[in-house]
Amino acid sequence: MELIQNLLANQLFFSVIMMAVGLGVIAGVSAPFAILFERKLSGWIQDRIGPNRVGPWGVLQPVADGVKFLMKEDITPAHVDKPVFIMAPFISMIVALIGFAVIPWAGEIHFPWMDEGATVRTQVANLNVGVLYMLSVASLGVYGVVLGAWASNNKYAFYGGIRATAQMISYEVPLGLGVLVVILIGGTLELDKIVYAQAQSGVWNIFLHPVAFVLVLTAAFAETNRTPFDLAEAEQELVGGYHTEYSAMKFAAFFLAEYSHMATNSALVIVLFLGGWAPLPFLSFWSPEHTWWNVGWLAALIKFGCFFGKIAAFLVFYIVIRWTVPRFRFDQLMRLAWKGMVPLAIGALVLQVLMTALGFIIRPERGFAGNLPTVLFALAGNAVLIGLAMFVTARSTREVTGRQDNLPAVGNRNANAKLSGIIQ
Amino acid sequence: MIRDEDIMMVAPPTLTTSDKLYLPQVIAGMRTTLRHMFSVAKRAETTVQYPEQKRKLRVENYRGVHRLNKDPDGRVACVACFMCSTACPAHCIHIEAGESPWPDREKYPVKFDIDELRCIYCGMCEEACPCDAIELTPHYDLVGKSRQEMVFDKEKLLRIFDETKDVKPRKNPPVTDYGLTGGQDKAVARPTAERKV
Amino acid sequence: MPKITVDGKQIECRDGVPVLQAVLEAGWDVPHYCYHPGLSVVASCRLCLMEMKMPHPQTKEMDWAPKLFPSCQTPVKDGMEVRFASEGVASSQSHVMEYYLVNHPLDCPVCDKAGECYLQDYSEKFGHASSRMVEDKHKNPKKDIGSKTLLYSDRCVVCSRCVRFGDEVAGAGELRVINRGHRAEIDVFPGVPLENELQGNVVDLCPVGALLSKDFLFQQRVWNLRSTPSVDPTTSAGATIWIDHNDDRIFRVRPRFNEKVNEWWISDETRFGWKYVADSKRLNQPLQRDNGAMKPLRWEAAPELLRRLLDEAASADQGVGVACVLSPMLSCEEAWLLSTFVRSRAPQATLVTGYVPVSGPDKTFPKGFKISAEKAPNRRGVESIIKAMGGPNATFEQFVKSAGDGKFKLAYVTGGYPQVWLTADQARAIGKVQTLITHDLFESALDEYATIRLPGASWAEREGSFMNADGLIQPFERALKPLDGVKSDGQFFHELVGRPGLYRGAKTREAMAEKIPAFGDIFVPRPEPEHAH
Amino acid sequence: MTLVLVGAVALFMALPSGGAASRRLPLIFLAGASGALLTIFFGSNADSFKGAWLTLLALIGVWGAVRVVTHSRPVYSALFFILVIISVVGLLAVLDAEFLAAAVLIIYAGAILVTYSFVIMLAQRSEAAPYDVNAREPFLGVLAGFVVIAAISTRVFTGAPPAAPDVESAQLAVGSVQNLGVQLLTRQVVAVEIAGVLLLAAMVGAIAIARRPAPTPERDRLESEGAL
Repeated sequence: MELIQNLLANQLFFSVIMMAVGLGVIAGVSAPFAILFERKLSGWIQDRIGPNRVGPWGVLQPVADGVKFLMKEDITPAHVDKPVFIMAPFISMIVALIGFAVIPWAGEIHFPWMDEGATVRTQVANLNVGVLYMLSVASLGVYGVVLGAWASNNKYAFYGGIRATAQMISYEVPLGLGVLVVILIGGTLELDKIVYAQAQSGVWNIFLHPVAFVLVLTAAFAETNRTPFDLAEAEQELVGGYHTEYSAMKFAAFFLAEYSHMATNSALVIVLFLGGWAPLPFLSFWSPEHTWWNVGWLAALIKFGCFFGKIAAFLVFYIVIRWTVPRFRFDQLMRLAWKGMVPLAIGALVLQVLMTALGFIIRPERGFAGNLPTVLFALAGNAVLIGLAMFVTARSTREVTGRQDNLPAVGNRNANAKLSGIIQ
Repeated sequence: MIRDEDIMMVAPPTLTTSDKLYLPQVIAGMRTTLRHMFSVAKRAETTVQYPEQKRKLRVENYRGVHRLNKDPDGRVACVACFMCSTACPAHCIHIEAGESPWPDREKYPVKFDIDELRCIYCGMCEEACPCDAIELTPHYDLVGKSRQEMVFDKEKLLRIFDETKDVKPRKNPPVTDYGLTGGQDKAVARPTAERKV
Repeated sequence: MPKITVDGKQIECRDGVPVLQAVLEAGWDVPHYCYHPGLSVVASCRLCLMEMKMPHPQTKEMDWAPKLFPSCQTPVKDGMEVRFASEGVASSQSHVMEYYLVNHPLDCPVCDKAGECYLQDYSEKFGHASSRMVEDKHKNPKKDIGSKTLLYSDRCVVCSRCVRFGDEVAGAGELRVINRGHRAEIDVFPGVPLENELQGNVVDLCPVGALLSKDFLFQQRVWNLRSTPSVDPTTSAGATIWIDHNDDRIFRVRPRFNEKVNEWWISDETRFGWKYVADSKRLNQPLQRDNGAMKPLRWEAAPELLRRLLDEAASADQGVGVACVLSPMLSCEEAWLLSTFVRSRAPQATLVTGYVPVSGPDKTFPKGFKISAEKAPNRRGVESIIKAMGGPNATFEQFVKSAGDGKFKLAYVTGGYPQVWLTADQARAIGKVQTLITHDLFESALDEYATIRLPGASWAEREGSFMNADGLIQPFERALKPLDGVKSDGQFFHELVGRPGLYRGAKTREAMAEKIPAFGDIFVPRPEPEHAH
Repeated sequence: MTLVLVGAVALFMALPSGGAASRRLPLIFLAGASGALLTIFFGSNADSFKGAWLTLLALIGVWGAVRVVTHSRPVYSALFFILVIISVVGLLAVLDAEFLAAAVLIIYAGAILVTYSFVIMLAQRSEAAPYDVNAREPFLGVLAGFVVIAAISTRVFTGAPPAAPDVESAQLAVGSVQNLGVQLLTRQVVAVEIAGVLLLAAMVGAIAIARRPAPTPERDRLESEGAL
């Protein structure tokens, strides 16, 4: 008992426990159940029922799926580059999981048996560059896809890899810019400080920078390779994209990586914009004092529940988006990133720089009401930004269709003369 | 071959500002998605709990397992013309023809095998058949324990006719008039036989 | 060479042919049933009618005559002008086609001719889509007119090709047209069935499905067949044929037009002589004698083994004790490859012309068609190769005798005959050879003595060329994949010689022609015009 | 010095050349040499826990670096390059330079090397080309590289220790990010600005080069008529 208490009191061991539990929960339970959830919700959205054969309401479906993945023949095709082929899914998996290391799940905990004023953080590692860590981990995510694609020695897989590379590099730019806005608000790179600031003031960053929120959210979608950004797998034209040649556990690793990635990215967006574990906006939920709510272990559970609830809501959102927005064409994807999101993100960044320069700074200790002028100013700035964007799009006369310039004029029934000119 | 005059260039729709901004349209789309997600009644209406419930099929044109029709005398209606196996894009029909034992026709299938696993259920055989002998039935739940079992022979195909003729009666009378208005007579005149000159 | 104008285009034609033949050769499709270049002209089908320019009776100016003329009966004359592309001709054709279909049973689904039937083709191209016939069809009976042929009178268009063939080419004249008008039909005299040695040709001649071969009846739809050009392997005449096959099975053999040898015909011997190809008794496993018993031998190991045996036998005396029997069933290329191989290891080896089966005298038919008595396709080819190779050679009888005297240490004996070809005595004499390698299609009396027994491939599974009795070298192609376990002879000899890649008849012929120039001159008959039949 | 020499010779032998019969032995030598060097280097000046990490990461890094130049397949070279980057990032993280670590990871591993490996994969699908199988200038390359290493290590081992940090920067050392930012915008501001201007110029130039309109029949016609 003593030993356990001591272990729990030590930050390092607590982190190790967090890590073990977190990994187990996320990789072993959440991701499979997220898959069940996705199948169920997808069914509902398509007026179907979804899995309902294994266990009541189909809850044992993930188990069945898991068993199936384990039992399936694990084919390594003859023509692949073996070491890389085997490594790729696990790189994908590892990269998706290590992102959790810096997520501040539930603030700090003071166990009764600890010294007065001492706490443990519910975070595996408190890096002072937590945000950058998340970004760098996200930037590594592309390796699993690209290496798997290349090693498969399959043209469809390779196309998928090419697309994934271009897409991920492109969407890292607006992601980084959007995150920079948040960094400027709080003046810190530490994720738990960002959460504390939001919880204390009740001003979640989404109220300051809705535009940046949408951008980061979109970029997060793109980073996870989910629809409408799943060009890398695109089953209609690329069979399965980068995982065409994968089967059994190796495929399952890719699959789980995707869902872990979804969870990591939702956690990042929640921490940056939606107050982390804070249950409600507008109210102050944190102060530097040592109260049961701030450091108690029961409160930590509640906070953890809030955080997890937000992640679950995000997963639902992911699924709903999947069945709402069709996949982009590649040129649309690139246009969206470079011509739409990057300028908007720069606009949001400029806005925040202006706010900082003009003294509209969030002061968490003042609460929501005390920061109202800043919020209003920020919202006004965002409105101006959106207005500007609308003005620019409305003004642009060029059709945004991606239609090739060298096709004949539309509505032309006798396009043969011109067409033959092109064919030559 | 596409003819030039059949090609029409279609103008892409003009985008409004909200289209161009994209997000309003996404939100509108999400409304539809969510509406479907929460419409329990519709879900119950469109889904069938398959093994317990069975779908109602349009038996006239559902393309399931094949059958070989029998003529009114209970004989196989097929005359082994090979039209179905010629039309078959999956090359799943194998016929061996022989001289028929009946006086009113020349030829009949000694063997008639369809590989139901290879078949793509396109119905071309049904279209090609000049005497409506091969038809696709509304039977769709065919299973077997081996590949060999799924190669249906003539007996099995005729049995399927017996099983399905109540659900889907043989639709058309035979187009060719074998045995009705007198086609080929089976009786062969021998060179030595007395014949009126 | 006369020049005539057809539909405004000037064509050159051969002297003395009918307009129809000239026009067909120039590539026009003119419908015709009764006309056949190998038979007399009767102009009875009335399908090939044309318009012709002739002097106007009054003005003496050249003008289109109001009547139509049968083009099959009009010989070409320099400067004449005819046309087929006119309304009158087209309307005549379509009406004639309608008449032909008045009594036709339209039982194409069960008719073996469907797919190569000129009633189908012409009614599609020149006829009507529908019939105006409302009365019951007149129905002639189906007749069994001979051991190999069936006559479906109701499908007959009474073109009388078969009758004329019987009279003019076969010289037998069993078939006749009986009755008149719409009751006219083909028949044989009571008690005199159609039995002559060329009777199979009437099935090919028949433009519709009236005359059918019992052998091919219901076997296969013709559109599933693939045709490979080949040469008759049964006699030394070298008739050119088409092998019609599908799924590595021969279904029938048809004549291939050859102006120098068989024209449009083949004998029934050729037509039905392929059956041994599908015989279940054919050998399909190389065997090697091991302590008295025959053990399976892998094809891959055979060349090395043969080379070793040959080297052993030829090491002391340049191979005086080696003999190689080149069967006349081998193609020229195969015989050359095998003799090259043997001579390369044993320069003094004896090359032997294999056994040549002969049955009866040569037969000649009225129009000159010949059935030769020599029942092997390539005796002359093998002989000329042996001559060109020089060195010791022998006839088969000499070989048997010296083998009986114990002169040979090693002999490579090729067979490949469809029938039994060795007597027990001969086999016993050859059996005296210490190392005997046999290469044959069927089991023979030699098997008992063989050290190595290799299964051979039939001619349809090989490619190469045969030199016929008149010295004409005619190439033939491979139609079938060799039987499981069998390697085509050419491929095996190719490997023996140590040439790289796959055996190809034409390639080998080129190499052979460098050594023996006579083989550079092959004969390929000119193809028949596309629309002639 | 000896170790550096041994390393140089070993690397020279390990470089892929036409008749590379045995490359195992030189690699072992190389590993031994660099391992000894690094152990001396890190083992001396840090507490044991950190030192062990540093040594391990440095060993991985050196091994990866050697494989980058000795591997005959370019894709694997790129992968080993990534390994080098990751171990360098690890070194930086252990040395409390988290910002630099994250930045290196984002920029090198996340962007530059992805593009690298992408280009290599796209350019060369088949087996190694002859120019990848043989090192081009093995001797010169190894000489140049190891002269630099020798110079650095000599300086590290024998030169005077760096001057003690002045008071000003010691005060600033509250967090590595802040410290870095202040340093960049005060002492290094000219360098930062120059770098920024250079990058901007490069980007403008790249856009100018890339912006060539797609050829259309219409445009071709106009061009041939000299209208454009």
